[in-house]
Amino acid sequence: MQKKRDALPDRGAVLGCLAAFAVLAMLGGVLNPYLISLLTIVFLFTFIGQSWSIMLGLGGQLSIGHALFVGIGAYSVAVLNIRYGLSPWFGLVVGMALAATIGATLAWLSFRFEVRGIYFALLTIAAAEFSRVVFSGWEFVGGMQGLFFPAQSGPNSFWMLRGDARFYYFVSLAAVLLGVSATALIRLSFLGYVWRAMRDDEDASRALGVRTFLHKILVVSFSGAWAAIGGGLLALVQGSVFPDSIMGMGISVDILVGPIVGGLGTAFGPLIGTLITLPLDHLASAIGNKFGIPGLNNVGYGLALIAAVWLLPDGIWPAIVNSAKSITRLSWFGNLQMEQVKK
Amino acid sequence: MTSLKGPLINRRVAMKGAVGLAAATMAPWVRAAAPPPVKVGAIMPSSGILAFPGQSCVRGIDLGAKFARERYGVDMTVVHADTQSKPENGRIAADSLIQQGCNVLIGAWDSGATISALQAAEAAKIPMVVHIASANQVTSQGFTQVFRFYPPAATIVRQSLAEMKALVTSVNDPPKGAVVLHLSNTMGTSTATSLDAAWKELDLPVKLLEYIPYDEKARDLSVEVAKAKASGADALVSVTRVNDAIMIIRECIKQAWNPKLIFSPNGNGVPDKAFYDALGKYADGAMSSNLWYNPKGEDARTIVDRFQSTYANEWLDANSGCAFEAVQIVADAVVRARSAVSSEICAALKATDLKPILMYSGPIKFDATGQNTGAAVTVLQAKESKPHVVGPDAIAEYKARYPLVPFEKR
Amino acid sequence: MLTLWGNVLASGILMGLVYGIIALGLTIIFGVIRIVNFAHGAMVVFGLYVGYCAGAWWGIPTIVAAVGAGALLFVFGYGLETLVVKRFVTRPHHIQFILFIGISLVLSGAQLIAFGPDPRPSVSHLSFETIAVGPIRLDLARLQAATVAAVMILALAGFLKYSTFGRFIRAAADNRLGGLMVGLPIPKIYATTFGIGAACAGGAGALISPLFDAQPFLAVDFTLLAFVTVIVGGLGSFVGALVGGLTIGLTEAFAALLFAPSLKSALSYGLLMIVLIVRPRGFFGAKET
Amino acid sequence: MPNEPLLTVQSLTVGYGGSTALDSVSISIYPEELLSVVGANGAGKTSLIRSIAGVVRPLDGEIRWRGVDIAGFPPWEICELGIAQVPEGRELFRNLSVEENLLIGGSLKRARARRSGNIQQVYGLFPRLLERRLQAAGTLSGGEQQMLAIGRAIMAEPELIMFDEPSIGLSPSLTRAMFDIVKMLHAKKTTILLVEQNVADSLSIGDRGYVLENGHVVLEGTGAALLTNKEVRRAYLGL
Repeated sequence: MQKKRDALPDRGAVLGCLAAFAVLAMLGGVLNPYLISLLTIVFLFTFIGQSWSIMLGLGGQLSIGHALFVGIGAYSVAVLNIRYGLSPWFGLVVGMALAATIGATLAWLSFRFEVRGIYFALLTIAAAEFSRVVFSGWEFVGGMQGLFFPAQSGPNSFWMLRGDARFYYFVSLAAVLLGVSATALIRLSFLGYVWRAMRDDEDASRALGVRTFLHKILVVSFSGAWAAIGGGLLALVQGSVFPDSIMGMGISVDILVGPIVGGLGTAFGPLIGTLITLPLDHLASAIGNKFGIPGLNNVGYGLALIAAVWLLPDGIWPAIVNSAKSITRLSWFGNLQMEQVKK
Repeated sequence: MTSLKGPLINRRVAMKGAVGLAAATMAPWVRAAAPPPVKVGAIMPSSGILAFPGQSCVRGIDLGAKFARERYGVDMTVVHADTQSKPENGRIAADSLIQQGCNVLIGAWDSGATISALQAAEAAKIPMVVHIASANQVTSQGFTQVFRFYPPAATIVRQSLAEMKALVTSVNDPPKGAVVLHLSNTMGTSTATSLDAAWKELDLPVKLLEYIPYDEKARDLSVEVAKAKASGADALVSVTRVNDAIMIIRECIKQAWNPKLIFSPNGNGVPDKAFYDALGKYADGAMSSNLWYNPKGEDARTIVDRFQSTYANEWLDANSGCAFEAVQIVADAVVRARSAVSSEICAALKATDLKPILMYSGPIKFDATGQNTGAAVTVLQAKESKPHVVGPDAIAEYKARYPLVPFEKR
Repeated sequence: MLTLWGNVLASGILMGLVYGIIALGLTIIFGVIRIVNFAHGAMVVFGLYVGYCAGAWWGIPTIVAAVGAGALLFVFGYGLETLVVKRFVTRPHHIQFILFIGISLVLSGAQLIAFGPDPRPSVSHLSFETIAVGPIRLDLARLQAATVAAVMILALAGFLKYSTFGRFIRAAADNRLGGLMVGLPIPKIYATTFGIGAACAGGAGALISPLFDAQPFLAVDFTLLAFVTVIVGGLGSFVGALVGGLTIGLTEAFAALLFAPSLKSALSYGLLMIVLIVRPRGFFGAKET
Repeated sequence: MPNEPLLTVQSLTVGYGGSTALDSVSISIYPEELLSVVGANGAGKTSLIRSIAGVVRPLDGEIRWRGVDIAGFPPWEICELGIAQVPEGRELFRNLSVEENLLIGGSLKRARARRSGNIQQVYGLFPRLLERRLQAAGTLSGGEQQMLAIGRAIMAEPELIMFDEPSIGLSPSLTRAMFDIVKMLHAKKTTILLVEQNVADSLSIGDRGYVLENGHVVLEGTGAALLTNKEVRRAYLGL
């Protein structure tokens, strides 16, 4: 169990990382539209997954209701853009602020009353479901009838964040790059050090003078704001927001599968995990459809999830790093792997 | 970014141009021959929470394709894609189908997935026939490739209430007050809103006493029905899906409430097989208005029989019916276009003027937004554990029975 | 007016007991093994399908079907614990969560393949009958479910209180390490407890089949419902499940009567949040986790 | 003293996640013996008891009970052989009554038939427990809880009782009482493994003793010999 701060990455590792993203960016120019759409969704779920992964992997707080923050972001963008014609950038900022505030309030209330562990997780579900129902009945935000973005026509606009499939591919890829860098930077920063210390032993870090109460609120609020950006982008990509789909349990579950399978709290785990699980889900679905047995995909995907947590308890990325460590310069990435999350 | 994607778009445009050119130069021979083979992509929520209507649509598509091959001689291949009831998958499914070479799309049942799929269709300029999806925005957001067979909720409701008015003004002892029990989901809320407007507009001689909305995930409607009963209404207007439609009738029976009229405008659920399986004799008499097959149509009998022999345990319902019709719309367009090129199919779809094959509807024509202007509803009433068409008069199998037989006397 | 209120009260109480019985299995498993069975809803739906098959195919009464479903799910739960869940007992919550999401998906997918997506109504006369007590009408299916719930809880409480194995279960719930040290057969206890929890879920599912039509994707709804119930009552407590059920049942009934019915679930989630924040262990939750 | 040891621990190595708690430790206990194992906090005493009991799985080494290697046996099988323990921190079932705690202790096959008789015996030994037999174990005082933990172990009719720091958290007078009980059980020909930080008292009642330091056995000998050992006197007795 390492407690010391991660060593600074060597130049090779950073270059390797940039090269990987360059390849992904280049793929954006040559892949067919289907893969573009699929990867766009993969990147968006990766990005949201990273926010979730930070909260648990570095902050030690389990959320099963992240759809709350995703929904807040999505609705901020949708309402400001559709009702008032404002640029989605405003929506993203407002969404971040709202999600951070809601996250902080929720965290403040829970931690003040010593709600922790599985009870905090259950509280996040309750909060997400509560807001889903409230948004369902709220006419101003479209209620159950949802909100729709107008069809995209005309040239890509970075300012209005509207464009074709490739445009969103690059936007979401940029988001993931941002997420990877942010995760790596936080890990390397004093903040990440404090958060992990707090995650591993809250009492001990409090004894060392860490204001854990404040830091726990900070983790939740930070992660919420991050997820809200993802939610705003997701709304733009799918072209509509409905409380059931953007704030439902489905989103909360879908986003956490990738990071867990990929490797929690690591910079690359969420990306690798989502890159594997989401297309797998679609493949299973296509196979189920081919044989005319819908439901087969659920069985297959469910079994894959069980197998993943059974066989690779720390996730795929740490497993890759550990096996590659001895032969390549990936050693710095090794530092990015997750220490066992304590209960 | 532009430099990266530039060449690809050029290549795609070039390729499409080449195909179009080929079609044009080959025209003399092609025109004389049978319509070219066409690939149709069907986007449905075959799994997930909407699997029930989704799979029903898949059956309609498959049967429709078989029928279209025989009727129009179209060599039609259907490729299915599943959205798993998630809106974001609409676009992925559409792009996947386009990638597999589909020339035209049909889908996607729920408005969220439809909008998401339409974006892909729009980008690739592949026409998409929306067999079902009720949100106004499907045709009002400026998509140029959309052709919606299904009417918006407001149209359905107005037509339904017109039928209801015809009924209550023609019977002795008409109901005096009505209570509206409706789902608070997308479909339920938009229907209820339209209901309020249409009720006033048509000046129905029944007083609207109360609206009682309930959550889609309601597990128990006893209080809602008790409230409805206590309002003193003698007509129940409900907007439901099948589970809650069953729950409502069960509660009516348990609470000994016998409305003279039970009517579901835009009534999903009431004409479903599960409704009859669950309620048996108690299902009889419940009325709903819906898009439904025309029992007096030329081919209706054959198609229904074929459906029955293919899928012994299922009914040809509104979902499979609309999906079936959507396939015929596509086939008709392909025949007229004599081309499998998407842009030509799209042009042909714009010029559609089709006498419906299975469904009851006026001539199917699409206006500038892509909305079918001919759509029409039928009124169904349950009789001997099957829904039967009782209105409009021209296609009625029976005359509507009124008032309902009290539940305890059945 | 008074009749309406009386009926709503009766309906709320009966529905509350039904919620209680749906949640019972979840609370038992958490109480002993300290894991939250997120596949609970899928097991309830499993029971619903047993109730459906029994009623629609073989004409077996609901109550017999419930016993059958209970037995079937006991075996399933026992096997699942021994083969799979056992390895995850000491793993972090999020890993357990993924595990149970996986199990839930497998179950729901299997149900979808086996029965299709159509709602499957159980054919039982109970679905339509009530008995009248003065002006109050009591729903027979709910009355039956509530009665069986009461009997089941008494039986379980008796089993845990007075039988040797029940004492083992309580001891293991109380102190797992201590149990190991005095030689309690912990794997057998855990597997049995998981079996009992699954059996409760399945039995409850079959019992409520006259009220709910079976559909594969109801699983999430039932899981959430069970959560709300047990958290309000206190995770791990029997009485808590019942009290939580009653609280939710009555809140929903009167919310539907007094406010908009469509907001009643918002109210129960709101209540849940307040309870979680102010009294995280619920009304009757164990003090120590 | 008979020649055949009852229990032999041979090169036992125990570790948790990289750190080693016991490193190739070998000890043996002879029938009817009172063996003291002493050492400072973190010397590996609790790991020794827990690996004998099967609660902790050793990384390496043998644990022979009457010649049979029981390393890796599950705890319930080991208890069934007649090895009981009075654990550190007592590990009672706090929400269960005193009597239920005792009943559970006596549920092993080896003792179940004589359970009611054994309960009376325990009550005879500790009348305080009889007074509180329907009270929840968690509500007892520290001393009473220790009595209950011992009573629960006795219920299994063990051949070997392992005590893990029985004196911890007890007042000097209660500590003395506790050692009296240990001596009394020893007098009844029960084999006893006593693990203690309280070096002086435990070595003085022990037939033999081992000194553990950082996971190693550093000294062994008769209790009296160890008490007079210079190193022990300096390191543990502050003399």
